[in-house]
Amino acid sequence: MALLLRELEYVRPDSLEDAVRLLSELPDAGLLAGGQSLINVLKMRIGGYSTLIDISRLRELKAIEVGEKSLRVGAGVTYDELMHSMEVSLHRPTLVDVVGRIADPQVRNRGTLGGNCCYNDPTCHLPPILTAIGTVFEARGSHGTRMIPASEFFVSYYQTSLGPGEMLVALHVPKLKSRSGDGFVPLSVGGTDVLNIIAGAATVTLAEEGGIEEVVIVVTGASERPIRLESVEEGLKGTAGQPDDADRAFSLLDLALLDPPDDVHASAEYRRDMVPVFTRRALEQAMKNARRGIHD
Amino acid sequence: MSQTLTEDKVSIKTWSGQSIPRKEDGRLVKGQGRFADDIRRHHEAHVYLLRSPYGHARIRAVDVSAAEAAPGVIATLTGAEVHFLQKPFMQIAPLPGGYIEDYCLAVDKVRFMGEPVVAVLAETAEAARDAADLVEVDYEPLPALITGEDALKDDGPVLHGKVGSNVVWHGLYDWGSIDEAKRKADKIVKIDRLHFHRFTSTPIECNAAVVEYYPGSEEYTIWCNNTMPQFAAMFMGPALGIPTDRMHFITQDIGGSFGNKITNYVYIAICAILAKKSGRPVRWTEYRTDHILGGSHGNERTFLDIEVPVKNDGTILGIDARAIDDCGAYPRYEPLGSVIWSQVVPGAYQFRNVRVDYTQVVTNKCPVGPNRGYSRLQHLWMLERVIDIVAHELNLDAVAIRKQNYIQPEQMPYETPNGCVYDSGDYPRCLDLALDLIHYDHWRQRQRELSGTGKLIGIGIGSTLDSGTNNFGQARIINHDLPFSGNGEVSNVKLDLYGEVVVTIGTTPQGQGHETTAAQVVADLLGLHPDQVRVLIGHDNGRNVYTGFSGTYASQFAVTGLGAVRGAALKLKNEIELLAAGIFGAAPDAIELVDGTARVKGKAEMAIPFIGLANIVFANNATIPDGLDVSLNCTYTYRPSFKIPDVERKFGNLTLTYATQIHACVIEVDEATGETKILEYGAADDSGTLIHPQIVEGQVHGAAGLGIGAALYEALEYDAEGQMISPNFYAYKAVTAVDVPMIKTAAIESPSPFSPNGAKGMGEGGGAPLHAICSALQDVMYQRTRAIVSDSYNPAERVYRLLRQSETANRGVHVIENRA
Amino acid sequence: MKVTEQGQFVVSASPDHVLQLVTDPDFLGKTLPDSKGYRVTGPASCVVDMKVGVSHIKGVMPTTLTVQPHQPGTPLIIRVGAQGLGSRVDMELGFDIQDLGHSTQLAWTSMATVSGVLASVGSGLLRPLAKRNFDAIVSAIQQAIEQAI
Amino acid sequence: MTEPAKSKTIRVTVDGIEYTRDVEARTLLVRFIREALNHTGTHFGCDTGHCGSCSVIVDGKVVKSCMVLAVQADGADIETVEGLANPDGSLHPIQQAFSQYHALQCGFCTPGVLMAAKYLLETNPHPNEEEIRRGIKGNLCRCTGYVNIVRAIQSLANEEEVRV
Repeated sequence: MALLLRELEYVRPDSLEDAVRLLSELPDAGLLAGGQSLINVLKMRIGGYSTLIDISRLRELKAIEVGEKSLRVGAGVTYDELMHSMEVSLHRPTLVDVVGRIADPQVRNRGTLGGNCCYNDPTCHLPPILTAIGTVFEARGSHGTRMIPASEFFVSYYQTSLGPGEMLVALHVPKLKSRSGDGFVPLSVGGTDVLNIIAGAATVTLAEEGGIEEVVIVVTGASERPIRLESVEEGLKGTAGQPDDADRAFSLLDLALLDPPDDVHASAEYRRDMVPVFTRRALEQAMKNARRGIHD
Repeated sequence: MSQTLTEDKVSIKTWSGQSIPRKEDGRLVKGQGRFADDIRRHHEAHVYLLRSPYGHARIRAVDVSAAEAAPGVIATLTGAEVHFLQKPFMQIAPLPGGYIEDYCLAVDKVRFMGEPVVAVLAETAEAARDAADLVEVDYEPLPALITGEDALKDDGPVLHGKVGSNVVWHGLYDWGSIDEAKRKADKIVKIDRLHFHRFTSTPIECNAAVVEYYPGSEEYTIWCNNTMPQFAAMFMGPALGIPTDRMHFITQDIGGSFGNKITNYVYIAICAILAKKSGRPVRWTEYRTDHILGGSHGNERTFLDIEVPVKNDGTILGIDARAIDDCGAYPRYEPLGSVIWSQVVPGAYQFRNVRVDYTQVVTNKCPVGPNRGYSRLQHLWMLERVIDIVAHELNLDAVAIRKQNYIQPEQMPYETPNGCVYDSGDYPRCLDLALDLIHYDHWRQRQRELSGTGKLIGIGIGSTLDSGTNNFGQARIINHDLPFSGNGEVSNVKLDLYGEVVVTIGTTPQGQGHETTAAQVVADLLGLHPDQVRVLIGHDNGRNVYTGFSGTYASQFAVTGLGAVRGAALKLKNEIELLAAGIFGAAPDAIELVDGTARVKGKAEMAIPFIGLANIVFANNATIPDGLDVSLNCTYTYRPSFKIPDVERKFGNLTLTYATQIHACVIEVDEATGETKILEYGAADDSGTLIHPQIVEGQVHGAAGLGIGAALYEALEYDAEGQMISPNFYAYKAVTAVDVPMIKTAAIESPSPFSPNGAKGMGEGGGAPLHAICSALQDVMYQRTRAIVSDSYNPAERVYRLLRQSETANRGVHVIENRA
Repeated sequence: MKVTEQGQFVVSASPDHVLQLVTDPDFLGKTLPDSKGYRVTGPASCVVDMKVGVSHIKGVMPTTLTVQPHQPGTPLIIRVGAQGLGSRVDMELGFDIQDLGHSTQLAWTSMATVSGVLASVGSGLLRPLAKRNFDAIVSAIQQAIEQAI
Repeated sequence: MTEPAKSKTIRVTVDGIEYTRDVEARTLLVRFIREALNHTGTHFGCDTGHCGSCSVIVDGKVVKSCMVLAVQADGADIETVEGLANPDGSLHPIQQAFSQYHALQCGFCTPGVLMAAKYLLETNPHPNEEEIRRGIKGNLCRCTGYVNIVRAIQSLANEEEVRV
């Protein structure tokens, strides 16, 4: 690694349409948005592209629109822009908190939501929380637009279900419903949110009487993609969400679901052990947020 | 900014002892520092080093033909060529360890991942890297040797065939009578294994050099950030066949070293060969991944079979241990580091019976080199682990056992079992100060209150000595033929033609504020404001003064550097007084130096500014008083009063001063995850007389910050195949501002009776945070599983495991009742 | 980073026929999946330009396959060496060929060592990808044997 | 629309001076600043975007210049450490505070830390200790343990009106 990249070509299209066209026409072309992951790959010379299509200035990718049930957030919105979005803090405040934790101010000033999702590194912050809250990804290719639910978008390490020539243009984030709350708790190396060993994310909706009506619990770093702990979710539904309920529900955790990586940051065994800890913390945070909604 | 002072101000204060703004800061905060990679030469060419992807492999063939044909390529250099052009670098170890052959590029075999194999020189840095991608190397992978313990096994690979084993050096250190101590003891505490991990200080500026060869004088000019240039010259000269006086080293601003840059001569040698081969100035820039793979690591050390004879009251009688030090693939500054721990044999403690069976070995990992706290911190860490383990096993208080066993202030100066002399200090008082800083009583109380609640609080102490000003004579303990003894630094202080006082020193500061503190010392002696003293930046053996040991390392500047500056300034003061006395017809002792003038005391009209004096000597010299021989150009070499150690007994004074660092901390451990949070951190230091308290405090902060990082986050790790799995800041988690707490400091001043100014060398901190954090974790473990904190590196996962260690598991500690 | 895997499959061909195929460098060269082409370099060796990687991390690694001299009754060993992306892959593929009467069973083992940049970048993450690549290689060989019969 | 190309002519303003240069598409902004413009005040200390020594402010936002291609900065207004001091050479209040509080030792990371601190105080004039630490967590310093860096920024954060 060095600060010396392989020779490459660069183009900055003026419109989304041109960007999509270039992506399908140029051989071995890749999209450059914030570049906070891609540029490091280029420095390592372990791949990359022979042409970079710079989409970081495309206005079409920068919009945040409020719909009836969801927010449409442009894939080119930076973490910093998201942190300062009134719309997002009103309708899905957890995202503001989560992106506010990513790396550091420098990275947040350039890194984009779309980049984070498309890189799909298991240490990233966004895939688990976006999966938990049921985000739908809007992709555009030469054949038009298609909508991909998060559960299908994140495929494996570094891989998404975007096809060749296809590009992520927006994220459709459901608005937070009443009596609902989200939680996100990562275990990061040194506790500093630069690199998450595992991350737990959760969203709950409480019934009027306070019991758990709906719950989604997701973890990353425990296998090749963000996965839902469905057995635990089932165990929690209909309960009051008290510690005893959580104990019972987490005892149902299906360890076979987990196939965590083993690396310099943590052993597979430790990651596995941390899954219930951090998903439960995320659940507790989500419960707290949901209950706050009720008391307000 | 120059300031005129009234007579009153000068008479009531000295500059030494005050935290004046640093002279260095003006340029550094403006981005006007000049660091090694900021140097540009006309027509320069750029080197890129192709490095080994293997930890251990034979090189079958190297094909550079495609690279040489690539656009912009000027030359390549391979190990085969180096084998002809270079003799192996000098080895410090005697035979058979001395048979190790170390070249600037791998010859025949690679012995660590990241070892340079081929150098490519091209018109641009990009072209050099592009061409390096075209080099074909045919390797035959070999089994890799990863641990020091494995290196001693008979059936493993041997790295350097001619040596016959992987042992670089072995020595038995035996002082007092450990066997008798064991007989007298009430109990013997046995600890099976303690492991001090591999980490490095990773200065933010990596290594860099620009080397230019001038055939007219056969001289090499080397702009670089090596921090001990004459040591580098000593290695490079004979290896490359260059007379050492033809190597002109120039350093300016250096972006941190912590010792790590002392061994970058290996890379400078590559540049020197290419500079001559190509006739071009050669610029080499090292990037972080290169630096972590192939720069310089800290020593990894394993202590085995530790036996500690103790009395029931907690009196420790001695220590018996085996130590295996892993120096990586080539012993570059080693095994010199191997004797440095013997500067602090009993640490801060009184026991007098020590036996350490010490072996240094090679492994397929990056070579080690000096690293803040070099070689002492491993040993001091082991001692502090022993103290805590003994305290807990015998159910004694960790504070009380320290105070009981500490060397007491009234025993100073104190001769250690191996003949080192601790100059001054008050360890119990420093400990009290450190405990006050962390609100010790409050947290002990909290700890009791929280017992059983699931919240885990630990309190830890790290007692260390920062030994400063090293006696290089100790090199003979390893190799009787090494012609080293003593140490020294030289300075020149002159009054320049225009009346400016100019100071040169041979040192290579990296943030320690030498320009400022040297100016303080000179200002005091010559009646000036520090702003009126110009201190030239860095080492320049073509222009400035220097000694063989010049540089900045081993915590010595306050003693050797300032000792030299003081001596030279006193000589200049004397010359100025003689000159002024001659001019005014007064006695020399009637002359006083005030605000840049020399004048007769009490006679305001009999005064001459420094520029006038300079004018008389350098321009108007027919007016010089008869018979007066002054140069106004004064050089002084400071030599500490060292003797050659007794190499057979491994006995003698190895260090001039001993600063004290007692650290204490309070941590909270998350039982569910093993994550450690530091709640309080206090450091009490005693660095003797302080020249610039703020700079000293800054060094304490820095050493604490690095130590905290090493204790919890930073480890250089290799897998079983010799692949480095932490080669960049993704995996080598250097501490950030959110990892380090607000470190609290307190200081006392016990002037050193041995240094010219009462100051002690300091700045390394002896690894105190590693000791204190392990101590606090041990405190936590004894509330739970009684697991032993046996490793210096304790990331969350390891703490998690220790918290879950079975209470019936072998803890690796045994207390033997002594029935004899 | 070391990645080891093993498995077995059965093909409906005689052991001799199987052995003949898997020791043929041309057969191996054209069989390996995701290649940009291959050339036979000797009676027992070929070089295949393998496309490796995932997402941004990708490239071509020239890969040398060398069939080791085979002793009857011992597993057939194929040495594989690949170089590229600042990295090396050294692999030993072993095939234990058993006659099952009407068919042949191939019990295979692969021991691969990844060295260099790739190994240090994300060993934990790349391991499953590496496994997937080896699986693809083995199943391609299985299919090719079936088709060749 | 433009076509893919290996190099491009870009126009940037650095510390108030406008430059037009041809630059290869592969050149990182930090190398452009240091090598093409010879503004060596901006440093680099890693190759993975972790150390923050190369931090500069691009169109009002602090970024790591080793994580941006120079061609991406076409048209940008870039502030580096070399433009911090006043034209008469007197120090910017942040530079002053760093010197006063001994917030630098070797000074190598300092240019990047200063730019991060400037951005922090511009976007949050009265940060508390936690916010200061989070504001500079993208900048590694190996000399100071961050203690005096935090103190220096605190001294400005506590001022009634911050002049940045």
